[in-house]
Amino acid sequence: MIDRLVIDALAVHRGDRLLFRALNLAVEAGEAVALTGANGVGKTSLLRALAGFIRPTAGTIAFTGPAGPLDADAARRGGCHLIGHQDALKAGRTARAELLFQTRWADGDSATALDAARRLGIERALDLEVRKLSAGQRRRLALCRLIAAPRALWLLDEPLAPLDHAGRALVASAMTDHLAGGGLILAAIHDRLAIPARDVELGA
Amino acid sequence: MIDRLVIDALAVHRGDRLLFRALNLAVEAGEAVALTGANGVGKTSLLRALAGFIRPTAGTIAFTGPAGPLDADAARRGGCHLIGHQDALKAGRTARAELLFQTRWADGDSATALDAARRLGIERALDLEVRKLSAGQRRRLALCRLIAAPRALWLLDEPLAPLDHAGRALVASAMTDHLAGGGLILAAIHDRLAIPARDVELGA
Amino acid sequence: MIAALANPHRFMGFSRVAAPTLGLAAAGLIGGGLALGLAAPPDYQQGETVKIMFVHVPAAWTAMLAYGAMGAASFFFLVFRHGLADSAAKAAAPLGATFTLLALITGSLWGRPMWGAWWVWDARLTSVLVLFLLFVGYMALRASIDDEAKAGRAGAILALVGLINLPIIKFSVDWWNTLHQGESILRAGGPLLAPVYLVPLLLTGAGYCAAFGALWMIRTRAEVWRRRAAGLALAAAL
Amino acid sequence: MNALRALFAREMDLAWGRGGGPLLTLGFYAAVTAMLPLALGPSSARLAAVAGGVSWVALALASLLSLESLFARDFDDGALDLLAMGPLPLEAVAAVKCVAQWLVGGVPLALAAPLAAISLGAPSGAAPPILAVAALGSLAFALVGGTGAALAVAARRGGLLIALIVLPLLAPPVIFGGAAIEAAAGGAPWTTPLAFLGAWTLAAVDLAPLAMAAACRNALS
Amino acid sequence: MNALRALFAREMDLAWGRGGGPLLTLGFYAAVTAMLPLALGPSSARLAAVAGGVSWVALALASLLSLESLFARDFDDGALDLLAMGPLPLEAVAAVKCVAQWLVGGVPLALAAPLAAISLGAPSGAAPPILAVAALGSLAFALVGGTGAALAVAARRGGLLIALIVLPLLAPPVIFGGAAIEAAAGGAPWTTPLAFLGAWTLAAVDLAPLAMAAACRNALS
Amino acid sequence: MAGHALEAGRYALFVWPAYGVSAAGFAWMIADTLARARRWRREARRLEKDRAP
Ligand code: HEM
Ligand SMILES: Nc1ncnc2c1ncn2[C@@H]1O[C@H](COP(=O)(O)OP(=O)(O)OP(=O)(O)O)[C@@H](O)[C@H]1O
Ligand SMILES: Nc1ncnc2c1ncn2[C@@H]1O[C@H](COP(=O)(O)OP(=O)(O)OP(=O)(O)O)[C@@H](O)[C@H]1O
Ligand SMILES: [Mg+2]
Ligand SMILES: [Mg+2]
Repeated sequence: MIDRLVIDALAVHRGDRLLFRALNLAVEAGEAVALTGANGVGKTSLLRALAGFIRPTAGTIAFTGPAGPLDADAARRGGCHLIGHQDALKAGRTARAELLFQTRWADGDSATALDAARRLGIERALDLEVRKLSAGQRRRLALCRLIAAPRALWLLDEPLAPLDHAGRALVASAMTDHLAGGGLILAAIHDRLAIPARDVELGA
Repeated sequence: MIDRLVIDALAVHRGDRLLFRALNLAVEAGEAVALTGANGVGKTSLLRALAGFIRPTAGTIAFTGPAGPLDADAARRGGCHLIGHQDALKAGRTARAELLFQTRWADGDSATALDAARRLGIERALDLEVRKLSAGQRRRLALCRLIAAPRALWLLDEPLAPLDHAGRALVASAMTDHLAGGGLILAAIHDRLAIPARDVELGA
Repeated sequence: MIAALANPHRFMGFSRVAAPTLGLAAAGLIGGGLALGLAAPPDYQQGETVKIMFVHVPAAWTAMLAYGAMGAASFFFLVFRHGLADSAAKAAAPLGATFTLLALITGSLWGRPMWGAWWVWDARLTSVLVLFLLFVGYMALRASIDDEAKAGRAGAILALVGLINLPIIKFSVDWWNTLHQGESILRAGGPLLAPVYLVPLLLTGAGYCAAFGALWMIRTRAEVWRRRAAGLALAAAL
Repeated sequence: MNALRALFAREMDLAWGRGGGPLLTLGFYAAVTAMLPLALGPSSARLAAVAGGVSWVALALASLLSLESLFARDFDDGALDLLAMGPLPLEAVAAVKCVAQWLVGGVPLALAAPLAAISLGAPSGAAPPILAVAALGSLAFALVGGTGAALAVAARRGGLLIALIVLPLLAPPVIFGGAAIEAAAGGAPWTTPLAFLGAWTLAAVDLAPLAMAAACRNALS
Repeated sequence: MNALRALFAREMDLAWGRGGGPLLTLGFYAAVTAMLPLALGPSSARLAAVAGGVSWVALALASLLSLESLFARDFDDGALDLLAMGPLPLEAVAAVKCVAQWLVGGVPLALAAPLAAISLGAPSGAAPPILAVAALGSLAFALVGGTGAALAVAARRGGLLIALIVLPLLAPPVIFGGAAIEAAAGGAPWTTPLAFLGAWTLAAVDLAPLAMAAACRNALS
Repeated sequence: MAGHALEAGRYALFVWPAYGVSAAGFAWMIADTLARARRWRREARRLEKDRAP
């Protein structure tokens, strides 16, 4: 259970290009950080570095739990959700199949999965093939695993993009509950995050 | 050259589900319409029906030019850009190659293509493989063909989604110029379109 | 040794001296070896074709050496992440492929008069062919990934898989050959090679290996410079 | 015209990326050729017997290997919309795709096929017929396979559909080609089966683009 | 455990639809074996001699089909991120993928192999060894092929590139399998080569997942 | 002696091509390698100079 994320003097390269350096940031339990910045400054790259995909050129990423520092790998495996620009859904499978897989793969169970779908208002689309879903429905489906398989740290890449106002409200309430439950949220976003959040601008 | 789009009593089905019926809408030259509506109500489907991909179940779509009614197919081929949720870019090719192809394929030429890239502020990313571009850079690249290969009717599906504020301003100015030149814009969007536009809510 | 050379600057310093030295040594060894070998009397069995041995066998030996070098460099790159090791692995591949090709061509030029066929499915021939395919696959893979770092790691993984598999391939191919008591008469010479042939063969063999060493170092140096240049160019562009 | 050239260039590029290119092809053939003796044993008589057939099979396999994503990729990333709204009809687009696939994938294979066959011990006299068969056949494979790929784009079980549609269509050219090669190897006249193959390919050239375009429209609707 | 089951179910589902799916593989296999008599002529003696070996090579080639999208699809649509962050290490994920691919693609081939061989004139006594060899071998092919596919994820090319990477690595299993089949056909003891094949496959089971996971991490980084 | 050395009898047809091919192979390797080395050393030096001032 992560209750603190500390980024210290972080520097990330893509190819030979330095995206950012000397980035310091601490996120506490119950806190949401809205990561803003121009296109291509490195928000996605930062999130992927936090999720352990990109090896930083310099600096450290530390996760601490109630019992003190955690092993980064273990912390990520059980304690972190990353939802990127893409929805990671297979067009050929039914929404239900994908939802259940994504949930179970994150150690959730089907009951909570269906609750999540109901909560995000897509239970009626569950029997359609993913390729038939609308963009917003897909995004909602992808977001379901946040609720269905609770993990402390949410790394979200423009989570609200294709959602309508109702959808944004639903996600906002889910995020609020998550924070209330001691979760951490780090979301890259270009306009407001729909919940009170600390703004951190990358490359400012 | 399209200078009027008239939608009359339009009804569209997906599978056996009726998305909307009796939709009437006329777009004049120089006018922008912001198409809003809940997720899954049928915005994308409407745009695709206008572009000629989906056959409506009822109603008519009429394009008129200065010389009176146009043949729908011809009008679409030469007179209409559709930019969907996806960017239609090949991850493995360089941004430049994709830009030039998309432009030439729409009968534009390379000079205007590069101008467009400069105008949307991605000329510096042109030599990267598309898979290395950020989401916003990709969207900018996809939008380039609007400017590089001028066509009267723009059908845009959430064009501003992954763009930063600067990017939105750039696109807004491009849209303004397009309207000033007698173009038509029909854009599905969940928040403001960044230019004065007539709001049409689908399924309201 | 290798740890020391992992530092690019030290490597550049070292190789600036070592490469030319090795090159000269190679020239001397090969020249001497060939002089002796060409002067050697024709083999009672193979006649003058035995002269091919002095360019064929060393090529074959060096080809294997080259794959070993590539695999070792790849290993160091994967484990210790030395960029220099990646440059070295990348540099070794085309050289190794060329030596392999030389072994194949000179071999079949030998085979025609000896076996009456340009090619027979003999164990050694086959394993050399497989070795060649491994080199080609490695280069093809690298060539189709344009992100230097990713290409390096992907190539290194492939090279290691190949390195692990190589002895097995050699064993299996030999075993396969004995199964079919292949039509080859590659027994000519071998261990019981008369000194008149053995000495020049060993000389040219050493010379080929030295030549590979020299070319490998220079190619690695070139790669180091290329990356430096690329970095500077990008820095200038931004 | 300009648009056509642009499309052609792009398709060549993509076909290359799907695994075309002379060097890759030669390597592939060399690998397949090396497999055979390892499985059959080095006895040259046996190898020679299957040489022609195997090089032909390898060609069929190679064409199948790279066909799957001919339309699927463009559909998944939305590029098919773009292609459908361009100045050329979808029929032309589909034809260009297949031609590019053939030029970059098929022709190198066709050129490599005789080499493979001969290196396996086929009589060198078999080279011309094998070349002719391979060149024609690879075009037929590209067109038929392309049709299957286009039909599979919309389908849930894309793969199975490809199989069901492609296999029956693919069998005749495979058979004709095999027959021609065998006839040539046996010194018999090989023009008749070749003529059959040619006729089949010609029919494919005419019909496949229509089918592909229809399938794509269906997938997009 | 729960997660593992979910992953396995998903991979089986995807394997059905992937590439040509089992049907294309089987069809290709059938076409090859059906075409061979043409290329060889009906003279059954020559045919019988190569029957086992050819069905074995055909199996090796057929198992290359539909490998390309084993990892590429998941990479393109972002699912590989998800798989990498699950409760199981990527090594396990890769292994499950290959096993599913094997169950859906390889096992049917293994079942078809004896039929093919016998229909080509192999003695019916050769069926059990061929079945055993084919079952083991197709697993080895799936694992090594998966490694090639994983390496190609980061690359601009698939298809033939994968084949070129993979085929040389397949030399040992092809040799062992071919020897076993030949021995069985000749009535000789075939357990030794089968044991070799088993050992090699076992090694592949151990090592291939490591390589695949490393390749995927590389592609994701 | 030397005369004998360059004498390959009826096998000359195979011996000298073998040596020729080997020579060609070496020539290519050496030329290509040195060309690369020169080219990239120059390039790197040039860019370093550009950056210095
Ligand atoms: C394409 C054709 C050939 C290839 C690829 C080939 C490959 C090789 C290889 C890899 C070696 C080194 C083996 C080792 O040291 O373990 C070798 C050595 C040798 N080859 Fe060949 N060979 C070919 C044709 C021939 C022919 C036709 C002959 C003579 C009739 C021949 C005679 C020898 C001899 C005498 C040696 C040195 C003996 C030894 O090192 O054990 N080779 N060849
Ligand atoms: N190999 C490479 N060489 C040079 N630059 C690269 C390479 N790979 C990625 N980049 C650059 O790194 C940046 C990656 O940015 P990233 O995707 O993290 O941006 P972002 O902040 O998420 O942008 P967006 O808001 O558009 O999503 C891009 O500017 C891209 O051009
Ligand atoms: N075969 C089908 N059967 C039933 N419903 C279908 C079928 N195909 C699509 N749909 C439904 O049709 C709708 C298509 O909506 P569309 O993509 O046009 O929505 P949208 O307004 O663009 O939504 P968003 O704002 O999320 O982009 C979705 O609700 C989808 O569930
Ligand atoms: Mg981003
Ligand atoms: Mg939509």
